[in-house]
Amino acid sequence: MVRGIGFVRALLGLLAGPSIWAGHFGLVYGGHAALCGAGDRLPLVARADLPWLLLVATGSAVIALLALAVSGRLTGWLIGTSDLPDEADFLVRVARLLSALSLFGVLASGAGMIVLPGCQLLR
Amino acid sequence: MSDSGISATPRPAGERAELLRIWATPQGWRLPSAVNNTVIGLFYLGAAFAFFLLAGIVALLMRTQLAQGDATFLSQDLYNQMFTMHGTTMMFLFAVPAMEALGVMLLPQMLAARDLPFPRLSAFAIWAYVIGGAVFFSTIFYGLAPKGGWFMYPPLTLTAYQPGDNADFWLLGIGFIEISAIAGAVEIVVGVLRTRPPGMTLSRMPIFGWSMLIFAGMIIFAFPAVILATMLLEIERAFGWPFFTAARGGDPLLWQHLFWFFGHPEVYIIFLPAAGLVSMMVPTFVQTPLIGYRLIVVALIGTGFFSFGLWVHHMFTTGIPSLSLAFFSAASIAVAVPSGIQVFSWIATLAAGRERLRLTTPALFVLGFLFIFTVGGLTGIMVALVPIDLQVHDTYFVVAHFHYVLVGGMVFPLFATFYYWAPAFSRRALSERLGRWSFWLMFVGFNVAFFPMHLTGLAGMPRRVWTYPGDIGWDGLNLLSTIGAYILAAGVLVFVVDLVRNFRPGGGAGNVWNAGTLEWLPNDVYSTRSIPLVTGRYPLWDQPNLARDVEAGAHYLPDAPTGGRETLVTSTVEAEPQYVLQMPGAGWSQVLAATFTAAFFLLLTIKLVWIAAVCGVLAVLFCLVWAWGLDPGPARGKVAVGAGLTLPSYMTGPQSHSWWAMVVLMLVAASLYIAYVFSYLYLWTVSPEVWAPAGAAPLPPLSRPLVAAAAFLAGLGLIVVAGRSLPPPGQRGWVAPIALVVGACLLATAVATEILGHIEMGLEPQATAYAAMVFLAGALAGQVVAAVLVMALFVAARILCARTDRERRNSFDHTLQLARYAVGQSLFGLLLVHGFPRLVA
Amino acid sequence: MTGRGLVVAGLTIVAGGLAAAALFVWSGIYNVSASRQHLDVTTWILDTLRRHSVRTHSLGIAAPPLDAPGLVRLGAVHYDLACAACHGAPGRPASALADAMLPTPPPLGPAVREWSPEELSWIVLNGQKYTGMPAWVAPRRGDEVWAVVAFLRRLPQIDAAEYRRLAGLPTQSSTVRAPGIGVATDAEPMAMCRRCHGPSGARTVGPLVPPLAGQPVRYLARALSEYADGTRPSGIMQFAARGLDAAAVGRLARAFAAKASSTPSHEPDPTDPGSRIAHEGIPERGIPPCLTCHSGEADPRFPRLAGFSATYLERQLRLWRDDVRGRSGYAAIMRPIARRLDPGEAASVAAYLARLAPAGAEGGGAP
Amino acid sequence: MRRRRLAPVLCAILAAGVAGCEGEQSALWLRGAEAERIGLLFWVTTAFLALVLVATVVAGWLAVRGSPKIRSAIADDRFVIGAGLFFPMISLAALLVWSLTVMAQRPVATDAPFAVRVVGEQWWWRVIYRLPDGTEFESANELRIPVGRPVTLTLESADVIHSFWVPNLAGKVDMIPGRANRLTLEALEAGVSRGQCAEYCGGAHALMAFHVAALDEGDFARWLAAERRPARAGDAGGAVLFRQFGCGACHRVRGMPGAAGRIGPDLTHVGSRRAIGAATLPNGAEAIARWIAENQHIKPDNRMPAYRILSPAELRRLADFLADLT
Repeated sequence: MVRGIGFVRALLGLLAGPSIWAGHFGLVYGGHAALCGAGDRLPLVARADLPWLLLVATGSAVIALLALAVSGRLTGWLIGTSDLPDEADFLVRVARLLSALSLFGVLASGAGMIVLPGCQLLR
Repeated sequence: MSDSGISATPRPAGERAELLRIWATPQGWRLPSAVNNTVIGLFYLGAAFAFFLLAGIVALLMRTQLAQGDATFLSQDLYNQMFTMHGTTMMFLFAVPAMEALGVMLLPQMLAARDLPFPRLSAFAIWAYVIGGAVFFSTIFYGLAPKGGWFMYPPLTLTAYQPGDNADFWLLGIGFIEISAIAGAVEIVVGVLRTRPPGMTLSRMPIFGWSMLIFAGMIIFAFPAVILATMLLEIERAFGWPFFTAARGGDPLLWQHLFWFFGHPEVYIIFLPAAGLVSMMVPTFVQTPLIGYRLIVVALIGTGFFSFGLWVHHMFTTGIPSLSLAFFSAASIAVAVPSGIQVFSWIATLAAGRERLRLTTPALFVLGFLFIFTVGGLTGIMVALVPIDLQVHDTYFVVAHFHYVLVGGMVFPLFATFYYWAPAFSRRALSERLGRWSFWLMFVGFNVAFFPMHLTGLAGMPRRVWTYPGDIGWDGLNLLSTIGAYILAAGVLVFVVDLVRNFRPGGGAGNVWNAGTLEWLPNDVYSTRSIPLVTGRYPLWDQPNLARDVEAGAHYLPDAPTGGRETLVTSTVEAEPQYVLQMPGAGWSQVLAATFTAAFFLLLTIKLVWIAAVCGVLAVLFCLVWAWGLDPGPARGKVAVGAGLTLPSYMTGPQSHSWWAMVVLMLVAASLYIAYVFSYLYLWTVSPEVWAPAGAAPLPPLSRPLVAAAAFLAGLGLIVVAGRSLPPPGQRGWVAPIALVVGACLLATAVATEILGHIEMGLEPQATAYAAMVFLAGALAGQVVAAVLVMALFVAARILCARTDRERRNSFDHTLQLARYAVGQSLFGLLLVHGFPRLVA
Repeated sequence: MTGRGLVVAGLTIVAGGLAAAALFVWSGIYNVSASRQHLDVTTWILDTLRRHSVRTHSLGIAAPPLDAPGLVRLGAVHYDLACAACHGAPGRPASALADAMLPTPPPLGPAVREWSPEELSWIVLNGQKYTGMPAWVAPRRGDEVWAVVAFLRRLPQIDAAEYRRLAGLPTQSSTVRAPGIGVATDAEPMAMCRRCHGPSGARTVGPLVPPLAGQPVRYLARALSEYADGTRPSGIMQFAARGLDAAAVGRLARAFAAKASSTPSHEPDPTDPGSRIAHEGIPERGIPPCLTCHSGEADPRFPRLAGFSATYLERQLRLWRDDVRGRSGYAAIMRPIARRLDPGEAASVAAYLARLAPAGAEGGGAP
Repeated sequence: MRRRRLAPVLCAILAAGVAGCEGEQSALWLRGAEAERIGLLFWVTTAFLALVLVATVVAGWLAVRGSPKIRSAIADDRFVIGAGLFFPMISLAALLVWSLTVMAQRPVATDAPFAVRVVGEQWWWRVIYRLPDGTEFESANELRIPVGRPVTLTLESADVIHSFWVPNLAGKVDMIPGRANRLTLEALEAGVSRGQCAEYCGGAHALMAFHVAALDEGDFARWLAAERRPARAGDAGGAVLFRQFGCGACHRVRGMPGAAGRIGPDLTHVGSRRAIGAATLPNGAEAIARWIAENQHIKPDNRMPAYRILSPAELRRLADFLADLT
């Protein structure tokens, strides 16, 4: 019998990058919408916290994705190993490329924060 | 895995005859009871193509009306119905089903599996779709067709502005595609992950497998949003719960969020399988492996993810804060990158070819696709930029854009697919001569029809207008578009002629393109003679003797060791053989279940509530009849599958294929619930003033939800106890069925406790969006608990009939799975409904 | 016999039967004269068929309360004008012609008890094939037949004097001639109108019949001619107005309009939703105030609504909504507006307008 | 404004003379500040993407018909990564950032002469001007603004979702029940632009248009002074007909007793507008008469009943009266 890669682990490892993108996206959009829509009524946060929230979310997502994209060891650890080295190698490379692609996605989302102010419709 | 087991020893005589008998397709009037994937796949594809032709005729009529300004060929009302029908039919009755159909037809062949893992489920989905779709489309003939546009924005689609049943028919039409899409997702996830041939690791899987896997994953997360949206709209139409009515705390934009959270991924749901097919065809055209296989996998997964970050892209003009728009603009830009990767991978593969590209008909369609889709992708970048979209949104520019993307991205690859794969399913290939005519007419016609629309839109013409002033300067462009539309239609007509003249289903014409993947192995009703051991991405190129060995029965499962229909289940990543899956054959229960499901929705639409209820009960009944015959148990023990390998013929727990199907269904349910939670929080940000405790009846005292939670946990506990006390194999028991049913009833009591608590406090669902949301939480919990209750009664009956026991226990395990999910979701619901208002108070 | 043989034999029998039937029809042996009774068996078949047909077709009908004010009297007048000629009435024999019909129209005494009100309504609305019993003149006015049904249910209990009172006939007169068949035949049209709308045009037989006093002449003339040519469907009024020439229409309209009473009071009542609709409309839903066009200085072709009974107004709003009054240029105006009112609003505005009765007038008087 | 002269030239090239860029409803006739900002982004993006398209087609051609050397250069993962991954990432990021800066150029409505609310209704536009002194008056299906001064509109809906779009001047903004959206218009030159509802709103959506007239300061002041005055007392016979047929139940004519309806368009100065029926017919007594009698034919399903009952003489007189309300 071949010592195989577990499916759940493979899936999570493979999708780590896009999942971070998705988490970041959900957080910045959801946080922005919630703070702009109901900033003064939310517990714990206020509308003034918006820039910090966006900055921290984007910063940590960028760091995590950079690590995943650059470090084959990290991604390989996430996915697990197999007696079929080609298979593990394939999955790791796909996962790293996906992290790189996600990094682009996160940076593109971040671009808006530099140029545009918080909650206005500028028209 | 070694090759040691594979040797071409002669197989006993009579094996093939046995396979033919077991897998025989019912003939004559029994044909609808068939479940073979190639047969029902053909029905499915045929029905989808018929809807394509019908919706195309509708489009021609509309183009005729628009050929000149101030025309009166069609009336305003009919035109409004027609564009709604055209969009709805093309998206829901053609594009998604056509892709599902290709999955049903091609996927098992590419994986050399004998059939899909749940043959009757596909058959059920198809019949429900065919019946429901036909009735839905026929409404255009009685002027009852929906007229709210294919995305049906409320408040226009609320009863105040659209009384009558028209809008309900739309909700009906989409109900069927929801059913068949989710059924398809189950089939495809389990099929791709568990029924690949031994040795076909993930990295050796055909790209179409990847694209269908992602397609299915996207369905799991996208469709629930539209299921919830349609539920909300129908509830508001029927009972007046104000989800979308601003005056009572609802918001019309909630619909847009939910609809487009489905609707944008939907475009990629249509495109990804088509792209996968192109990735399969291009290597064959130039007889060389795909360049950038890995990159394409990355592109497909990336597209799948990014496409969920685009939905507000359809809402740039609704007055959302600019920074939010920027996030979505960014994601819309990001999704272009994976498409770029794919386009250039195909170009690179063309360049790498051992042979120069020969311009056969499928190759022409693929090249046409490349051009049209590239144009559509580039205009997609334009509409992704917020300022440009502010001008072109909802104009003919956008009409041009999405036709370039959808016709380019889906219809042209589909026609390439028809020409390329016809020889695998027809005794005769389609005609190259007619094919060229068809291509050139379609390609020229398409561009003549749709390119001018970019300019029409920039000249200011909004979409969905049944007429326009003759003196405003749009005549020439519109006339050109109309001419193009007729040329395009002529191309499709030529294809239909070709189909009638040359398509003869049954058997195949052989590997005419010298392709490298498994669907070109010699095959018959049982699929391939034996299931091959695969060592590369292009087995027919990599293993020159493969076809001969497979046909000689040298590989796995050359016979039918359990005496019935079966296929091989392998591990998810490395495709290690695990067990033999016994599957049901032809039957009527799924056809009847589908018929009554269709009848249920239809009769409900025309408000014949009681007859509808009877049909609904019958539908459930036939589903149970069908499920009664499943879960065969370990009676057959381990069986030899050839090549020296012995495998179990039954599996329970997380390794079994049905466990995976339940997980997929639970993911769907969870996505639906997440969409609900989003809606709850969203409506709160829009109108906090109607939320408890200030703006509504007070919440019930905390003791209420605590009692409900205790009842949920007690019910679940009883079901767990039932699992511990299942009778030994072959025996009956009383403890387990009683515990099971009482447990399920406790769950139902818990739901009732929660709902009654709010009623006692005087909360009325019609009063505010808050109240409607609170009751909806109860309704959603009730829905899952009702399913648990039905399953519990069913399993209890099985235990009493000695059909479920300690070892033959899949049906019990799935009930427990669902009960766990139901309790988890309900407890979260209690937390949200009782906790959130207290938190923000 | 083989299956094939059975099929052949069956087909032969069917073909033979068809040929015989064709021969029978072509030969003309059957006597269609009304001078001879049907064979007993034919009578039995026709009777059974009729009973069952009526029972089945009236299944979906639900009767409104038949003791509504004025219903019996309205039914009685119409019966006297339209039905008595064939069916007779207490103290009033049927026309001699009716006796010569086949089947002879049954005298409607105790016989009506065989039928439920729903069945009666179906018969009155739809008539009976092969009997000479006509359908209701305005097939979409199923709402009107209940007056006749209410009267028919009362019929077995009344004597000639009561009949004359209900039907609005002079009590003294002793000699009565059977009326003609098919047209209303009071020698003086004005007398006929008064039987329902009251001597002064204000005291009508019931809330279903509008008081005419105070309506503009042009409105009354328009309404009469619309009834006469069927533009405004009504089994009762079409029957009464058919055959009136322009001169008669003008005379009648002037006669009733002249009896104008004092102007109604139009003070809005802010607590009443009906008042709001009548005076201000519901602008956000496109419903204009009724009184702009239906009171005071508005065009004389529009009716003045103050003083019409709530029942009548609600009924008319429903007819507009259901597109029964759909054919005239006036319908183009009123129908869309009526459709924007929901039934509750229609009821409240009708009730309010009914309360605006001109001082001294008694709209919708005696039962 | 040099850019604006450039645009028609590009337009002519692109459209090969088929589509007139100078249409009064064209998004390429840049007569407003926002339209101009978008126009520049549009043209540069279009030109760039056209080049990308040509390059892709050429690459495809070379892949099939090129020399072996070229083909082997293309048939490489590095080509795919360069052309399919890096090039789009860089160029698209640049476009994205530029488009965001275009969004960020916030127009400022300084010393606005008035505020305007536009309310979308099935299937026409209610326009409500509010002057600094607090007076409000209403018009319909026509908006007049002064050239060179930003005017902020508040956009609302009375029933379903509509979308306010004047392509010459700016991008569109939806009108959504329960919300008030904003749009700042600044006309750069005098002239009339046409706008149209851009979100499908049921039945007569296709016939829900309007005009925006940009006037020079002087003209605008004169118009404003005239518009805020009540209607002139016109032909008495026509006014009687107006009252008799209940027109005032739905329509307001300021200064006329019994004409205070709020359901349909305000008709106080209807005679001075360019069009009637939400820009469906060019204005004039003839058109008004046709509209009164045949509006359901001209614009099916619209909320006004057709008054076929008027005699030709009555129709003529009523139409003349309305056309005279300038």
